[in-house]
Formats: sequence, C-alpha cells, structure tokens
Amino acid sequence: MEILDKLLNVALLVATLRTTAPILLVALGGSFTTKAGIFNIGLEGQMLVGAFFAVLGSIWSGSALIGVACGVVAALVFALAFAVLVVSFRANEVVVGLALNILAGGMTISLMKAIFGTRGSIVGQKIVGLPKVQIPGARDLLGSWAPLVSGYTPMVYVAFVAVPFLVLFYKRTRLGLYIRVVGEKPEAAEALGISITRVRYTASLLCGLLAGLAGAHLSLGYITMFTENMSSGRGFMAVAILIFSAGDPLKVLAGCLLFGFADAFSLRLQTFGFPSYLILAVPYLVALVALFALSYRSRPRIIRETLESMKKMLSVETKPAETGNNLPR
Amino acid sequence: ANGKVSVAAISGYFAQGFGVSIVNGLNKAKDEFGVDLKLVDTGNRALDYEEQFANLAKGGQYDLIFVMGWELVDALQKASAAYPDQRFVFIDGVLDSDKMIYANFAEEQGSFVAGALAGMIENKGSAFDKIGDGKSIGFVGGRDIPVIRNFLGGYEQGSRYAAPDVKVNSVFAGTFDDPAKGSELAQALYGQGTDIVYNVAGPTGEGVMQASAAVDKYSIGVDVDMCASAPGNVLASMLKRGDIAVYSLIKDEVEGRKVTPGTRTFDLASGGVEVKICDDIAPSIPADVTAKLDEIKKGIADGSIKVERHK
Amino acid sequence: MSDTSPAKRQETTSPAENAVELIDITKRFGAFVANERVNLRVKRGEIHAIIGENGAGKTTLMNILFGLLQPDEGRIVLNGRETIVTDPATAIDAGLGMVHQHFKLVPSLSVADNVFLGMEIRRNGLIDQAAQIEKTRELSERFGLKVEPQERVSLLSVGIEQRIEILKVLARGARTIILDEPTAVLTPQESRELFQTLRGFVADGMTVIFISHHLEEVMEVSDTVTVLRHGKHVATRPTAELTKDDLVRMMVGRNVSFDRRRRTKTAGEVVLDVKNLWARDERRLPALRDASFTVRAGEIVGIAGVAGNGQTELAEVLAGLRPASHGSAMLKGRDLTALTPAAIRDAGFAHVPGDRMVRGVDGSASISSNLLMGRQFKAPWSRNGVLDWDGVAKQAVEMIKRFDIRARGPEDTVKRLSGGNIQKVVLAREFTNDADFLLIDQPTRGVDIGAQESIHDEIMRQRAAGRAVLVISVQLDELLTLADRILVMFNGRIMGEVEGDSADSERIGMMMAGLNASAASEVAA
Amino acid sequence: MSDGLRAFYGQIIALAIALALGALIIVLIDESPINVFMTLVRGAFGDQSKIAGTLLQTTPILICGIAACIGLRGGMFNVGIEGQLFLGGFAAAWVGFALPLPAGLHMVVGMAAAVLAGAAWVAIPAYFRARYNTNEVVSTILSNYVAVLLTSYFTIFLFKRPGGWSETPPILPTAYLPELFSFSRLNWGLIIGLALAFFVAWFFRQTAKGYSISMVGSAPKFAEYGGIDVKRQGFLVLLASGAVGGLAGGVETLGIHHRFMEGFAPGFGFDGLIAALLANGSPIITIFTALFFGALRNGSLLLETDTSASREIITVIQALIILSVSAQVLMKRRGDSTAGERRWKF
Ligand SMILES: Nc1ncnc2c1ncn2[C@@H]1O[C@H](COP(=O)(O)OP(=O)(O)OP(=O)(O)O)[C@@H](O)[C@H]1O
Ligand SMILES: Nc1ncnc2c1ncn2[C@@H]1O[C@H](COP(=O)(O)OP(=O)(O)OP(=O)(O)O)[C@@H](O)[C@H]1O
Ligand SMILES: [Mg+2]
Ligand SMILES: [Mg+2]
Repeated sequence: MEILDKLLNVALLVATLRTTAPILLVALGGSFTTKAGIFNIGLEGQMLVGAFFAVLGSIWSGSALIGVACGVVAALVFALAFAVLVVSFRANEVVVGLALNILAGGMTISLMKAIFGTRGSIVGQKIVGLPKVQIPGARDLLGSWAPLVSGYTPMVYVAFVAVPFLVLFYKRTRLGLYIRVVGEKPEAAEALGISITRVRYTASLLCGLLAGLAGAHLSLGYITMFTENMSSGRGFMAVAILIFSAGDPLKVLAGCLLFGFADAFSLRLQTFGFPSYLILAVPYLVALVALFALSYRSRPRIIRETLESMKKMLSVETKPAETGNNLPR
Repeated sequence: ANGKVSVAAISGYFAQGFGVSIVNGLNKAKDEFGVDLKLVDTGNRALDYEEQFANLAKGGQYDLIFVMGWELVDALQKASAAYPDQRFVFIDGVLDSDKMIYANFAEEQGSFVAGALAGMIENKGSAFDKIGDGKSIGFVGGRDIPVIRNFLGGYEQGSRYAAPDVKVNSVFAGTFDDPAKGSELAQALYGQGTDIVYNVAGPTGEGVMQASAAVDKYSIGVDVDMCASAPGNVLASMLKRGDIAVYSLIKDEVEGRKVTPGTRTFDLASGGVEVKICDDIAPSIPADVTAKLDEIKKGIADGSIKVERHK
Repeated sequence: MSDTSPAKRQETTSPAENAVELIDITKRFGAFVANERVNLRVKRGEIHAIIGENGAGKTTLMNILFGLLQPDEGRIVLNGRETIVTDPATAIDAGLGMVHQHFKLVPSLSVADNVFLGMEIRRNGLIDQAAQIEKTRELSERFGLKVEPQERVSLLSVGIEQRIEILKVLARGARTIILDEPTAVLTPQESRELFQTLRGFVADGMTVIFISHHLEEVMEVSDTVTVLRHGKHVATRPTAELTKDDLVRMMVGRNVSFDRRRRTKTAGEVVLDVKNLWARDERRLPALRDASFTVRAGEIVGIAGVAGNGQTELAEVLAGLRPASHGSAMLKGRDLTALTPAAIRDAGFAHVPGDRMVRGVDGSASISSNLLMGRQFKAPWSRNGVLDWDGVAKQAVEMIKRFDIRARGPEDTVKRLSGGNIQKVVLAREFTNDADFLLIDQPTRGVDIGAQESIHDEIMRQRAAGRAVLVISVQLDELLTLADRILVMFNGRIMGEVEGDSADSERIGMMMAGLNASAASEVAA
Repeated sequence: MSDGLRAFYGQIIALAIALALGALIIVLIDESPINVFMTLVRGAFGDQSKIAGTLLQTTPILICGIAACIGLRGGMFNVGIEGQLFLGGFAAAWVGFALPLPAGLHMVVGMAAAVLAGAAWVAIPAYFRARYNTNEVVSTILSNYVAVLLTSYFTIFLFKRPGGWSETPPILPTAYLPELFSFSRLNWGLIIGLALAFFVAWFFRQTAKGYSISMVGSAPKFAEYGGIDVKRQGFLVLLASGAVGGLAGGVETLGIHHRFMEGFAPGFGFDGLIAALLANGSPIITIFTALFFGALRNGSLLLETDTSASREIITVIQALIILSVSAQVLMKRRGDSTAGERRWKF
C-alpha cells in the first residue's frame, strides 16, 4: 500500500504530462504529414535541429522566444528539404526521412564544434530558457493538485491546447480538409483542382513547425541545454504513435499519454530495485501490448461474433413480413 | 615525429563527462607545448574499431596514442601486437599486456567521499537547508554498465561508512544522451524524499543538475566541475582528472622523460580524483562534516579504509 | 474523311455556337499513340455521345479536354476562346465539369463536403457546414438528384455516388458536362433517371458529352455521335441519321449481332448446389440471406439485381473470399464454405471477379504474370516449384491472340491497358482453367461492343463444353442474351427465378425493385 | 532516351550534386575537396586490405538489406531488422560460448540459432500483422528498443564475462565463421550474403512460391482471389525477413567479434533498409547499394585519420549523397498526374 502511495500520486501525473508534452508536440506535427499521406520518419531529425538552433538562438539573442523561433525556422528548413525531395522529386520517403535524421545528427555536432569548439553539450548561463507559467489562482483552487495545471513551461500548454485546435482544423478549415483529402483520395483532390503538391508542401511545413517547437521545448523548456542526439528516439516513438492513430489528433493524444505514463511510471518503478534494462523496456512493451490488444479487440472472437450476428439477424428478420424464408437455426 | 611531439587520442566518448576532461587536457597540452594533436572519434560500431586503429598506428607518426573506452580493448590489443613500436596509453583501466601505458583512475575512491558527504549532509535532516525528514540519498547512472557500477559501489560504501542509516536509491537512465530523462529520473527520486542525488550520466546527468535547481534540492556532479550548472543546488563535484592525466603524460614526453610502459594511478592520494565542494556551498558545510571528510580521505590514502572496486 | 464537311460548315458559324472544340489533338504514351489528330466539335445545348472500342482513346481525349493530361499537339477552344487547359481548375473556370469513369469521391466525407470540396463555403474562416448542407439540398432539389447531404459517402451505393459527382459538377456552375461511361454501373431504372436529368440540363441550355458502350442509350438520348477508332476520329454525325448497325460498323469495322443466344435444354447433372446460404457484409449486417439455387452442367444461370443487393457477397462466399455465416454451397459434393480459395479452385472453380482492378489483376505486373495467377504451382507452368517463364510467355502470346487483347505483348503492364482489355486478361485466365464451374461477375462491365460479343461467344463456348456457368450482371440485357435461367436478387434475397426464353424485363425489373415473384407477375400482367 | 538510361543519368547527376555540396562543406572546413575525395577512395579501395575492409563493412549492410528486400517484396515493411540483428547476434554468441560442439557443427548450430532468434523475435509482430492486420512498422520499431535493452540485460546481468567489459565470454574457436584471407577479418559472411542475394533474387523471379509472395506484396486482394493464403504468406515473409536479420547478427558475432557486446552494431538495420529501398527491393541491386555504403564507411574511417575532416562532417556528406541519390527527378515524366503514385498506407 505504501508502495502504491509512493507510486501513484499527483507527482506521477505531473511527470506524465511533462514526459508526454515533447512527444505530443512532435507527433501532432507528424499528424499533418500522416493525414496528407506522407510517411515522415524524419521527425527525429527535425526535432533535433529544432532543439539545437533554439539553444543557439537563445544564446545569441538572449531571448528564449527568439530561440524558439530559430529552432522552428531550422526545423522548417529540414521540412522543406523533405518536401522537395519527397513531393517534387518523388524520392522514397523512408530513405529521405532516415537520411535527414543522419544529417541532423552530423550537422548539429559539426556546428557545435565549429561554434563552441567542443563536442558534447552546450550548457550554461548564457542559454535563456523558457520561464515556467504559473497559473494565477491555481493553488487556491486546486490545493495540492495545482501542479497538475500550473508551473509548466509554455510549450507543454501549447502541446495540449493544440489537440482541440487540430481537431477543429481537420474538421472545419479548408486546409485541414484538403490535407485529409489529399491523404485519403489524392485523385479526388486533383480532379477538383486542389494542388496535391501544394497541400503536401504545406503539410510538411506545418509538421516542421510543430517538430521545431517540440525540439525547442526539449532544449529550452524541459531542460535548458543541448546535447548530441538529445531527441533520443522521441521522434521514432511519435512515428509509431502516428501510424497506429492514423494521425487523428485525439488518438495521437491518447497514444502519447499512454507512452508518457508508462515512461513516468517505469522510472519510478526503478527506485524499487528492478533491473534497469528491463524497466526501461516497459514503455515500449506497454505500447506494443496496447497495439496488439487494440487490433485484437477490433476483431471480435468467433463465438461473440456469431452470437451477435445471430441476434442482428433475428432483429432484422422479425420486422418485415417477407416471403416465407426460415431463419437459420 | 621530427622533433615535435605528436599525439593522438581515440575514443567514442569525447562528448561525455570524462571524455570532455580528457579533451580539455589534450588541448591544454597542445596549446602549451605546441604538440600535434589528432582526435579520432570511433563512433559506436564495433566493426570500425580495428580499421581505425590500423589507420592511426600504421604511419607511426604518433608518439603516443591515448585510448579511452573499454569496448576498444580488443582492437587495442590487436593493434598493440601488430605495431609493437607504437606506444598506446590506455585510460581508465589496466590490461594484461605489459607493453602499454595505463592511466588508471580510482573513481570508486572519489565516489566514496561523495557518498560520505551526501550521507552526512542527509543525516543533518531539516537542520540543514533543503534537506527533508527522509533518510535517503540518490544516484542516477547513465547506462547500467560496470564502470558506472563502480561509481555507485564507491558511493554506497562511502554513505554506509559515514551515515549507516541513510539509504541509497539508485536508478539508471539507460542512455548518456537524454538530459530530459535525467531530469525526470531525478525528479522522481526527489519526489520520493531523496534530498541529494549524485549523477554519473554524462549529458543525461546535466538534466539531474537542472532538476535539483527546479525542485530546490541538492545534486552532486561528476567528472568535471559542475557547480555552475545549478548554483546553490550543487553540493560538490567528484572530479575525475583525465585532463591532469593526459597533460602530465604529454608534459613528461615533451620534456624528454619518455613515457614508458607501466601503470600510473590517479587516485585520491595523487589528486587524480577529488571531491570539490562548490564554493557557494562550502561555507555552510558544518565543521564536523569537513573534519570527517578529511579523516576519510586520509584513511583511503593510507589504506586504512578499503574501497572495493566493482567486478 | 467523313468529318470534314460538318467541320467546315461549323467554322463559318459564330464561334460561340460550339461549347467545345478540340482541334488536331495528338497524345502519345511513349511510342504508343492514344489520340492521333483527333477533332471534336460539340455544339452548345446538345447531348454529344462519344463511342469507340476499348482503348480507342475516349477517356484520354476527355482527360486532355479537362486538363488532366497535356496533349502533345493540338489546340483546345472553349466557348470560342482558345484555351490552354493546364489543369482541371482552368477547365472548371471555363465552365467544364467532368464525371469520371471511376468516381473521385472522398469516402470519409459527407455528401455536402464532397459536393463543395474545392469551393467550400466559409464563415469566419471556418467551413460553414450548415450552409453547405443547405446548398446541397437546394441543388439536389433543383436538378432532381436526390441525395441526403449529411450522409457519409462510404455508406452509399454507386448510383447515389454518381448523383453526387453530378452535383459536384453542377455546384461549380458547369455549363458543359462530361460523363465517362456514366451508366456502366447503373441499373436500367437508374440509367433512365440519369438520362432524364441530362435532358433537363440540355433544356436549360447546358451541354452534355458522354462516353458509352451501350448503343441503345446512345441512340436514345444523344443528338450527335462521334466515333473514335484506334485513337483516330472516324466520324461525327447527328444521331438521327444513323442506325445502331451503322455505329457498330464505324466502331469495329464489321457487323455484330445482338440477338438472344440459342438456348439448349440439355442441362446435365447439378454441379453447384447452394442451400440456405447466409453471409454478412463489412458492417457485419446480413448481406446475403438464405440463398438457395442450383447450377447444372451445360447451363448458364444469370443473377440479376441492382448493384449492392448481395451479389458481390454471394460471389465472394462461393469463391471462399468471405465466410458464410450459415448454409452450404456444394460443388460436386464438396462444400465450398469450408474450403480455402485455393482448395475451391482445385475443386474446379473459376471466377471472374466483379471488381477487376482490385481482385482480378495486379495492375503493376505484366500480362504474363497476371495470366499465371492460380496455376503457378501446377505443371506445365512450374516444375518442382520452379517457374517456366518462357512457357508462360508463350502461352500468354496465345491468349492475347485468342482473346484479342490489345496489347504490345505479354510483357506489357496490365494497368496500361484499357478497361475492356484488362477484363479480357481476366477472362483469358479463368476460361482456360478447365474448371467445371465458372462464376462470372459482370462479364462485360466497361467492355466495348465488339469485345462484348467475343466475350459472350466465349461464355457460350464454355457452356457448350459442358461447364456450369453462373453469370452475375447488373445489365439485364446481357442476362437476357445469355442466361438459361435468371435469378433476381434484392436486399440479399433471391426474389424469384425466370426462364431465359420467357423472361421479360418488366417483370424482372419489378423483382429487382423488391417485389417478390408472384407479386411482380401480377403487376407486370 | 530509354527509361533505364534516363535513370542512370539521373543518378549520375544526383551524385554530382551531392559531391558538389560535399565539396562546398569541405572547403568550409579548410580542406581540399580533391584531397578529401582521393582519401575517401584510397580508404575504400586503396589496397587489398582496404578493399577487404570495404567488403567487411558491406557484409552486414548487404545481409540486412536482403532482409529488408524480402519484406518489401512481400509487402511487409520490416523496420525491426536492427532488433533481429541484436537477438541473432546474441543467440549465436550464446551457442558459441555456452554449448561446446565439434568444429564445423558448432558454427552451423550458432548460425542456425541466429536465424531462429531473428525469426522468433519478429514472430509476434508477424503473427499480429497476419492475423489482425496490426501495422508491422509500429510493432517492429517498438520491438527494436526492447531487443537492444533485452540483449544488454542478458549480456550484463546474466552472461557477463568476468572481469570484462559489457560483453559475453568469448566464443569457442570451433564456432568461428572461417576467414577468407589472412590479411583481413573478412569472412564467409560475405559469401553468405552474396549467395543469399542471388538466391533471393532467383527465388522471387523463378519460383512459384516467390511469385506468390510477390503477388501478395503488390496486389494482396488479387493474390487472395488467386488462391494464395495471404495471411500465411505475410507471416512467413516477415519471419524470413527476421531470420535473415538474425543471420546478419550471427555473421557479425561468429565472424568478427567472436563474442556479443552490448550495443555493438547500432544502425546496420537502418543502413540495410536504406540500401534496399534505394535498390527498390531488388536483392541484386542491393549488393551494389550496400557496397556503395560499405565503401563510404570504410573510406570515411581513413578520412578521419588522414585529413582534418571529422566524423560528423563525413556523416553529413554521406547523408547528402543518400538524399540526392534518392531523388528520382529525372526518372519520371513530368506534367502528368501525380495522384496515382504509390503512397504508404496507414
Ligand atoms: N487549390 C488549392 N490547392 C492546394 N491548396 C490550396 C488550394 N486552395 C487553397 N489551398 C490551401 O488552403 C489554405 C487556405 O486557403 P485560402 O484560400 O482559404 O487562404 P486564405 O484566403 O488566406 O484564407 P482565408 O480566406 O480563410 O483568410 C491555404 O493554405 C492554401 O494553401
Ligand atoms: N498513362 C498511360 N500510359 C500508357 N498508355 C496509356 C495511358 N493511359 C492510356 N493509355 C493507353 O491509351 C489507349 C487509350 O486509352 P483510353 O483509356 O483513352 O481508352 P478508352 O477509349 O477510354 O477505352 P475504354 O472504353 O476501355 O475505357 C489505351 O490503349 C491505353 O492502354
Ligand atoms: Mg475509358
Ligand atoms: Mg472504359
């Protein structure tokens, strides 16, 4: 019981939201490309350059916001390269995505060496991080639950608020609609004079925007530093979530929360002495089990299926007085 | 090597804590003595190592080749056999061959002191700034590999020696490159009543330092001086002076004292490892703690306190 | 050339009299010429039919007109103004609208969203769905095209999908509407309704261009006919001056007969015996309900019905591609519902699927490779699991000849063939399987008249060889031509059976609309 | 211009663009592009040991590439080759150090263990893909992480060589994959890889089974209709792909490292995937793309020691080369519809 108390508490939920935010941001970015019918395995790289240039911008300008903007611009450049190669030059999107990831890794290290003369990490006072947002009155209203809504860096809010916006975007805006149509039935879009190329470019760039924000959040919000390869697989995780959510914002949120929770939870499990390697695999295993369970559930078992169909048949058949056909027994 | 000393260093870890300190030492020697310096990053694919050693050693232009990282041992041994005239300096360990130079570090000793420091501060309870009622201190490792276990072992022994009833909570991030995860791990520890966290996790550990600032608890840095990472929250740094090691070796070479095969030990006694209490914290450390630490250092140096290495 | 005189005459008239003029259009695909100096003039306010064999270049020509393809040579004049149609948007701006042979609707969107896709009504930057629904309803009422604006397209039948396609075009203010084989998927009733709608358009001063393989339709509704053959323009004439035989001759260069085939009453033993067969569709609702019938050796049984009334499910259950929820289908003593598709084939079953592009072929593979499917493990096509590609190719050449497949050779990629020729590839494979039972779903959907005849000949030959044949078709004429007995399906049920000789389309039409056999007879009588 | 010729010129131009960009970067770091490129070539093909080194680098990329090809041909996107390689490598090493057997047999059993481990590791994703249509890209990406962590756990906690680093005890010499030459570690793995490439190409082109699998890959509904058990073939294809991925691991541990080291071969799975995709799923062309990557890698090792270009710069240039080679701008006709292009389905 004491163990449970120590594991399941507000801090765990807060940690869940914190861990979820960067993956959610980058996955929501990937939602644009996924919906537009592009498989973007290059999220990892976009996030990484976003993180790097955010730190660079922050140091140069002394402003976290300008830093974020620099990160976004860098990610956009990568997104543009992705779009040019995949959409215009019809390169294989997996090859391009993976190669851009490699490029991002090599480029950030090279630039780090060239600019800072060291490899490894950029840490220190010169980096201006994003401030934490304290929501006024949260403590009075929620008491010990206040940390759940207050005290995060801005991008955490951006990530979660983006979800309803994206739902609305896909449902109610022209561009959102076009993105969906281009992904689902490009020949329909083409026949109506909607430019597939233009829509895919736009989707790629929107993806770069959010991936850049995700990167900037990682290096200026979550923590305040840059280190080689600091995206650490979050982009790949996002790709996995995107594929099984088909880019649907609410499902993306659910997937990211599940992973974030599993991650936060498993980190706490480690303090109880389980071997780290096995505990570190927990989030991936949880995601796998969820994936398998979901697909298993979508196929009802033979028996239940048969029972249900029988019921349906009975209910349909009892109504119209059709020519005398007997029900199967 | 036409009169001028020329050295190379090969490793996959130049970017991480200890590696950074090695690079610092090499650069210092380069600046001061004008030696030629070549850094070769091995990356992390085991298949590449042998070829890289061969490329480096076959020209014979390097007086010394510094090698850091246990995964290179196999390739190193082959290269040492293939190029018997080439002098290799293996950093951070001792191998069977008597043809090499070894720079051996006693990180368990430094960690012992760090553990003792953390344990004693923790024992001060709420009398001490930022310490809660619980009796636990923490450790965040990068990957769960033997060398990190050696740090952890020293830390646990030190804590047990100086503060037997303080518990050590240890966790591993599984990676050296994910500061966000380091921060998350540290926050999990702090959330469970742990007040002081020692990190041995390279860049991941930076996240630990930042987390200590975020929740206003204490952290202990490693390898290099990390006091600036979170001023007021970093108690101390356990320095593993790779820079001193390589610098002194090159200095000997430059000044005509040819470095010959054998083992050089960098331990607490020789200053190769040390615990540096941060300047902003030092004044508030109680005298009894300081005294005990001095006693421990002396004990380790004269052998009256034995610190076990991880096997 | 026969078209020079009308063309000359038209040049002297006011240019705006022609809604569309295509002048000397040439389009090449690699070395292949799909359109060669084709001329087409469509007068404002007429219904203009374009006919021609499969692969004659009809769709290509329309795609060029609509900006989906760029011509290699030639000019396009729209409403008297020379226009370079770089993309569909240009065509739409010029008042053109196209309903494609394969519908281009987005299944996950509502009817209204589909209609207004590309020209959304917006308020405050957001799509105003209420207004779109309202406008769609208005359009639907004004032009008599009944649709439910809020429904998702994925749940609708093809007939309704076509209405949506037409509404799309109308919503864009098209004055000239192009329809590529609009009736290929419609029931006779639906086709009739469509033509009524089209006449209404023309009465409003609009112009209609449509492509069709149904010459009756062409004769019935068009004002002018243009015939293409092998990518070339053959003739453009007022329909009134022509007979159906003229059209056929211009299209294929010979006479073709359309009579009912002779029927033989010498059916042999029962080959397929279906009893109380039930099956469910994708939504798990019963789609096939209690079907029972037999097919005998040397007989052709037809299944009539409006598309989507359980025929597809029946075919799939028999082929082992869909589980039966109840009942049996015995093929010479073996129950097909318990067998895998491979075992069913081995039991003597050949199948021409209704959806040929998805089920019938691998479009990206060669003709040889497509003809190999299903027999790759058998001699002489393979020995000890190793394929004899030379033999396969040789056989493919034979089949190309025998089934008159218009292709460059056995290595030609199937998706480059026209619809009719793709169908012939499927037939070639299935008819040479020596199966006792043939299931043919939509034998001539989208197939030109000349090819229809040869396909029908082939089916009759199979019957003569003692095969049991089950033909499913939405084209009643076809069944009347071929079948010894016709079963009519409605809402998953077999509503009744009529003898092929005595069948009359009125009564069958009633059953297709859901009246049972006796009721239909009464109404018809 | 024929399509083939056009494609060829396209690739040449693409390569030229990449090299030009690379040259620009090299100039920026104060090196001579000529020197750098010459060193690259010398490092890849300079003498027999360099050529052997290139082939040594090529081998795992080739085998992983073939694993990817098998999947691609059967319509399965195996992104988990990385994990299969790790499991295969570990299994082979385990047989090598824990299971004394006579020479020859030992090696064969070790390789068989690698193959089985690779197949077993992909079996669950494959089963769910076949039975419930669970997306294999997701499940194989996720299982990579688990594979790496699991083999690390085995290595460090269960089988660590006493006193050694994060590695298992060395395998017995009876399990070594024989080397081809005295001057290099190049071993039978290369022959296995080449033979496999030809076999797989022949299999898909010439056998009834291979034909069936290709059809499942390119037109699954048609294949189903034609009597092919699509689910079963899909399952087997992923299993075969995983088995070859495992084999790659076995070749690395039995042929080169002679033990399993945690985290020893990161990225080979992805390199193989890129090689296979650039080769459009053809095992024969994969031989060349893998060789290309192998040469780049081996050449770049020399570049690092002999010029001032560092590892990261080389990585950047390699990425640029892959990117430009991937662009098919000159291979397709322009101006016509883009809608019909094959897209990834989710
Ligand atoms: N034909 C088209 N093809 C591709 N994308 C299009 C097309 N038309 C519009 N879009 C995209 O849809 C988005 C919205 O287009 P819209 O014309 O509404 O822009 P806007 O006029 O700036 O918006 P608003 O009118 O709401 O202020 C744009 O991003 C545009 O790129
Ligand atoms: N993209 C293409 N590439 C190569 N050949 C093509 C292409 N599109 C059409 N063709 C060829 O051009 C010819 C004309 O095709 P088209 O689709 O216009 O015929 P059609 O008259 O519409 O035939 P059907 O009545 O069967 O629909 C056919 O032989 C076809 O194979
Ligand atoms: Mg057509
Ligand atoms: Mg057609």
